[in-house]
Amino acid sequence: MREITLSQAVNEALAEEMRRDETVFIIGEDVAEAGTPFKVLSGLVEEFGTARVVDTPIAEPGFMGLAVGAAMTGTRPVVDLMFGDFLFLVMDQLCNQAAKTHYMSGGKLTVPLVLRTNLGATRRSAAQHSQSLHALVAHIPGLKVALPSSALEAKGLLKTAIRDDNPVVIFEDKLMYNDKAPVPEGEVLIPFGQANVKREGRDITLIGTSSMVQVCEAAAGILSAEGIEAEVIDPRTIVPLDEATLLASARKTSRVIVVDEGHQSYGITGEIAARINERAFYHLDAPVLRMGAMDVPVPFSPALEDITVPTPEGVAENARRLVRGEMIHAA
Amino acid sequence: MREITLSQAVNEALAEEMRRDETVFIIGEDVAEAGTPFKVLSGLVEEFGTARVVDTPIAEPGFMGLAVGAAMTGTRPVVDLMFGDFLFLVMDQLCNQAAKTHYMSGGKLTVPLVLRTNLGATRRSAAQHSQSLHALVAHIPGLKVALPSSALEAKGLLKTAIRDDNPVVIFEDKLMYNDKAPVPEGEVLIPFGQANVKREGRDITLIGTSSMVQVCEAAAGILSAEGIEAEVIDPRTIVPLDEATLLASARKTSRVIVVDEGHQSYGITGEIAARINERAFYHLDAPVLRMGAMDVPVPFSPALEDITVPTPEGVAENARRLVRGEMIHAA
Amino acid sequence: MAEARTNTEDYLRMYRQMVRIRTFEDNANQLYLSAKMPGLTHMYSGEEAVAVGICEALKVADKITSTHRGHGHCVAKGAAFREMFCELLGKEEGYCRGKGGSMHIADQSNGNLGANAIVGGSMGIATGSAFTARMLGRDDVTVCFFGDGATAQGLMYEVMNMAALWKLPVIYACENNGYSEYTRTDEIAAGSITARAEAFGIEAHQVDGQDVLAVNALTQDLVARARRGEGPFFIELMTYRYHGHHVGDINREYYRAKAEEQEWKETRDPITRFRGWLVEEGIASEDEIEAMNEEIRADAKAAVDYALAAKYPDTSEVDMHVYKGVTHALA
Amino acid sequence: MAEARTNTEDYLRMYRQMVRIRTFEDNANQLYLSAKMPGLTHMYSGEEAVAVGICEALKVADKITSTHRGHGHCVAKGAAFREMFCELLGKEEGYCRGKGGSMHIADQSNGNLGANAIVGGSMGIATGSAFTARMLGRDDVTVCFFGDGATAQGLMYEVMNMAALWKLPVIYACENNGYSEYTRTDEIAAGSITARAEAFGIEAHQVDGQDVLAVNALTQDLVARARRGEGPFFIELMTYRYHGHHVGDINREYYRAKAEEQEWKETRDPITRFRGWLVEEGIASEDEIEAMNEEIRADAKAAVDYALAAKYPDTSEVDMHVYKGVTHALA
Ligand SMILES: Cc1ncc(C[n+]2csc(CCOP(=O)(O)OP(=O)(O)O)c2C)c(N)n1
Ligand SMILES: Cc1ncc(C[n+]2csc(CCOP(=O)(O)OP(=O)(O)O)c2C)c(N)n1
Ligand SMILES: [Mg+2]
Ligand SMILES: [Mg+2]
Repeated sequence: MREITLSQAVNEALAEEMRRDETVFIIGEDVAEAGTPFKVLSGLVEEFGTARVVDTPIAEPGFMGLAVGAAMTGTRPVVDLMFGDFLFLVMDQLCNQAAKTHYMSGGKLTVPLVLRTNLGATRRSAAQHSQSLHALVAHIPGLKVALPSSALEAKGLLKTAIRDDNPVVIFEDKLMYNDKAPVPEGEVLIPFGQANVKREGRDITLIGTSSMVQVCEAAAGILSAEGIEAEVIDPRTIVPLDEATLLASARKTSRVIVVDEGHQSYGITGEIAARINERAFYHLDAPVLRMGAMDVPVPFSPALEDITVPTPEGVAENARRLVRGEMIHAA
Repeated sequence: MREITLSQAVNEALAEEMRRDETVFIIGEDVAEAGTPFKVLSGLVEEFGTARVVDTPIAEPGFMGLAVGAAMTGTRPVVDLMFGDFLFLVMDQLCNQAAKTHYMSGGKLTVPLVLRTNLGATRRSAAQHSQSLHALVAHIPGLKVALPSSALEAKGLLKTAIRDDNPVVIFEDKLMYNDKAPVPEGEVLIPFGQANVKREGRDITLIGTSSMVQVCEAAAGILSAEGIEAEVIDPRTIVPLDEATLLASARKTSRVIVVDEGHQSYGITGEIAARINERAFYHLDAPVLRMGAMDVPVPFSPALEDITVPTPEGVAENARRLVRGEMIHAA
Repeated sequence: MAEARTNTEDYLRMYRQMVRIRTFEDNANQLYLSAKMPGLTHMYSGEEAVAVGICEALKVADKITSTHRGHGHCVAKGAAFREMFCELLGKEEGYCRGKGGSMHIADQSNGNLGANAIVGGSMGIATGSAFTARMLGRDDVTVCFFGDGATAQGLMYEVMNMAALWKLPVIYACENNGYSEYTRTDEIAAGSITARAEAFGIEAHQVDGQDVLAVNALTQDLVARARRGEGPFFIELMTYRYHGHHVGDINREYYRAKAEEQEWKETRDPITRFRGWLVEEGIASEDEIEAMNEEIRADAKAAVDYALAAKYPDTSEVDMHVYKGVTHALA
Repeated sequence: MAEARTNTEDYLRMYRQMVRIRTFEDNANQLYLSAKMPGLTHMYSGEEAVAVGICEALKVADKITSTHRGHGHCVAKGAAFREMFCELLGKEEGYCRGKGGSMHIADQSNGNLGANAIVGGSMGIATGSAFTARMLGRDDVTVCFFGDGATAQGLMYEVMNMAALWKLPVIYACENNGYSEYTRTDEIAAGSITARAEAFGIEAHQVDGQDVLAVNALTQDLVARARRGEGPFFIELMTYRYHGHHVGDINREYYRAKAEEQEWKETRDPITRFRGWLVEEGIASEDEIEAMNEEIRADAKAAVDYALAAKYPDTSEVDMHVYKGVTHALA
């Protein structure tokens, strides 16, 4: 199968959906001629024109609000938010307006919009350009949240998001834009709420999101060489969450680590761990472990930044200890 | 001991701290003559004048940003955010600026500010005036988060917050402003990171935050009549979190329910449950249960709103089942 | 006013709509005072000429966005009493099935995209609605209602900038009633409100908001021009609210004098004024007008009675309409 | 320019500071191109007269807030090369101990409250700093630097409103370099930038940002008036950036012509212009100027060498400075 980069996958998804449905448009800063600083949208303005690939002033709350109103009245905006850290600027329009409109109107109004943004540290971009803030939006009912882990998911989840009649927030890992993966020609749609078992194993379950899927797979490789077979699962969407697949794996392996690049405390690892503990409790041989990003603002210095996020070695080490039956904490 | 309302407690805390330290000031909408719509600040402008009790235009991002700059340069702002739901408007200034400045400056700049706001549903205020959004700020390193559960905590935690050299977000339950509790005359300071064991018990631990402490206490009353002795714990601050006290109780009772008024998913119950599962795993007779607000925007209709939040009866029922050893889920 | 006789029907409809608003509010106020209405609400009485003067210049397909003080806009854009009272009482037959209430009332069938409990929160939505019209080649115009207090929200400047750059068919209608909550406008608005719009290259007008014909004439003109792509426009409508900021705001002499209220009611009431003119011009007799008033009163009473007796939504509705396409979000 | 001879020292310092900025940037650019600098950075070259003209009108106790393009402001306000280069390289001896990097460089000792990676993010901070001065009766003035692109952020209008209402000693300095990222200013800014400030009742000026004496004279006047309580003020400084938006923005002909860049460099360079004037007026000889340039070059080289050899912060620093008063947040 052909391989394309995550960046190309996003670009294809947008182009295909814009061809299919003329109410779809893109809006954000420097999305047209520049194709964004990450060059993910290159070529789209040439095909669809500036009426559908709309450059905005640097006014995130404003164009987010505009997108909500546009979505309510018959279009399908795909909002480009240049850095996930700018989510803080659009939270009101996203969470007070977009997320609640369908409910508050008793089902009469809908807000079919997609907010594309990114996450991920280790680019030496410091504390305001490195955050992974998906937990914040996952907490707000009315939003769906997708975390593609490869070019395939980036394409399939984005296309599904655009066709969804609800507001969807999709986080791409900005370090993965040039990563290639096999993506079939033709229609690729990945349904929401279906986790992907990336690798089967019997000894331990590693649940990873976004780029942490790669980290889990690398850890599984390390472990396999030592005779420990890890199952690696990518939830793909955290709202809705495919609890059934996660629980089935937890019941099978009896040991689970949840790995995510958001801050660990009050983030998504807590939720996933709590659900598994709650519903697979009697099958677990050890507590569900969590590995998130360190609870510190992301430091600029490379010497510090690299140690704030989970690594394959770190995951493998925790997995070993769980499998060996070591109690990680004096529980 | 004298009893005062939560509203009076907040008012006293502010007056005392403003008398003690002339760099403390209050800023927000209709805080001066009106004393806020909840009338919590009545009388303060008469004592401290409009230079220190500052009415603003309806510009939450603006006055939040102004407070950050004021705090960085030698004052101690207490920001009044009329409804917790407006947090979405100030997230950038709070989370990208206030929370990170000390870290990003390598410890050279400090932002000693307090953001006072509220939480709590069942006031028939609908989806944009009823949210409990403390999980969002708890996820951001650099912020401290306090959740007073009575007039005593409202006073003691607020005074501690004002003296803290870091940004602190404090959520008052807007339904509790008229609730009275004993508060001693004279200095009341409650340190952060010290949970309060409200009631001792051997059979089950009920961890409640804010108004849910009352719900847990009421549940404990119901249970006690049936011979089940519940221990009720109020963490008082969720950042920092007094893990030791929670774990000690979990290890003692072997059963835990965490009750909170924020949405259940990706909220604070997941974090607390995950930590207890992780660190008290081998002492637990059952999975830690969680009870948050329903994962729906808060509905206006009284017929719907009341069923979205945990009640004493609901907590008691879950406690009974845990104690009876019923597996709540087919785990 | 030379064309008076040729537009008899229009004039009578304007009068009728103003009286319908006043009558609606009197009933809503009574419901609140007799504790039959959940929550609280903000009365539009006194400002009727604004909503009616503007909405009578619009077609059904034209859109409006509304505010926390939204009953007047809703009635003026064509809503029915029955569904409105049902909504205010949280009943299933309300426009939003009781989920929105007073602060979120919407009536999609007449192009009312909804009230909003976030001050300024609908400015992006209105601008986005105008964006849709332009993108899809429709000729509808959107009117964004908001108060003088909302001019302090930065969102307004962000979206005015985009509307001006892209020549969107939106009219920003600032209802300057002299107060935001308990604060006089000159205390929270520096400079000039119309100059702010003009600085973005937007043509701005100030008009007597108590003169329904003046409001209507100006709006007719601007709507026609906006339809031709000459928008956006800005109107500042000088008006007054008769009641407190919300229904519970009774003792308000600390922020505005009774005499001031009296003066507006006695000398500038939009209904009295217009009624006098109708009689003077021979468009309607006193008897005809009294009959109309009586009919509206009876309508309102019937709708209130109906709504009081109507049923609440079934509790199973609580997790419906969280997501379009998902019947029960928590099932 | 009659007083030329009496202000010799001032003129020479202005020249020196402009050259120091240019030299700093040339070195930073080299560090980036030779892959010795982590992350990316935004060059100030071309805009030196703005930072220097303004900062030379300020005292040490006066404050500034800076932007993502912040090296120029930092140097102009008095910072040392060594700590600056150390910061850019993420070293422990940097102004922020390597935690901030280029986009967050701050120098509290000279009143620089820090660069900001959120466009417009420092507007509240600057206004708050001015608020502190007024509240504590200090006479310092704060200058808020920001770009033309930042005028799209609503926050600016929110804080200008408050600054105007409360007559705060803040000067908003808009560095209009004709572009925000890859977009021309006229494509993202409707109307007039100075008129926007004037609409809030703020006195606004436009000045040639390539003429350090003009900038300085205007600023001297406004600072003096702001100190006397006549503020706030707004200045739009017409300037140009020589490099790409960021160091990696090399192929930029799709958004601006090489000829345009050439023209600014050749005919309007602030350093060349001022140098010519200094020689013409007999304030400095060509030899003296060359010697100054050489000395600055040597200084910069020494600082770069020092910074390259300096050590990274110890990994134990990663959880320091999350909270003031907590040595290790994760201990
Ligand atoms: C973002 C936000 N801030 C504050 C409030 C509380 N609030 C509700 S109405 C109001 C005053 C609004 O004044 P104005 O815009 O003039 O409208 P009016 O009530 O006069 O019609 C305020 C402060 C709110 N609902 N939303
Ligand atoms: C809130 C926010 N939106 C977008 C960006 C990305 N960004 C960084 S600089 C920039 C352009 C800023 O233009 P301007 O204010 O004119 O400053 P200049 O770069 O020209 O000095 C943009 C869009 C950002 N850092 N912050
Ligand atoms: Mg008003
Ligand atoms: Mg610029």
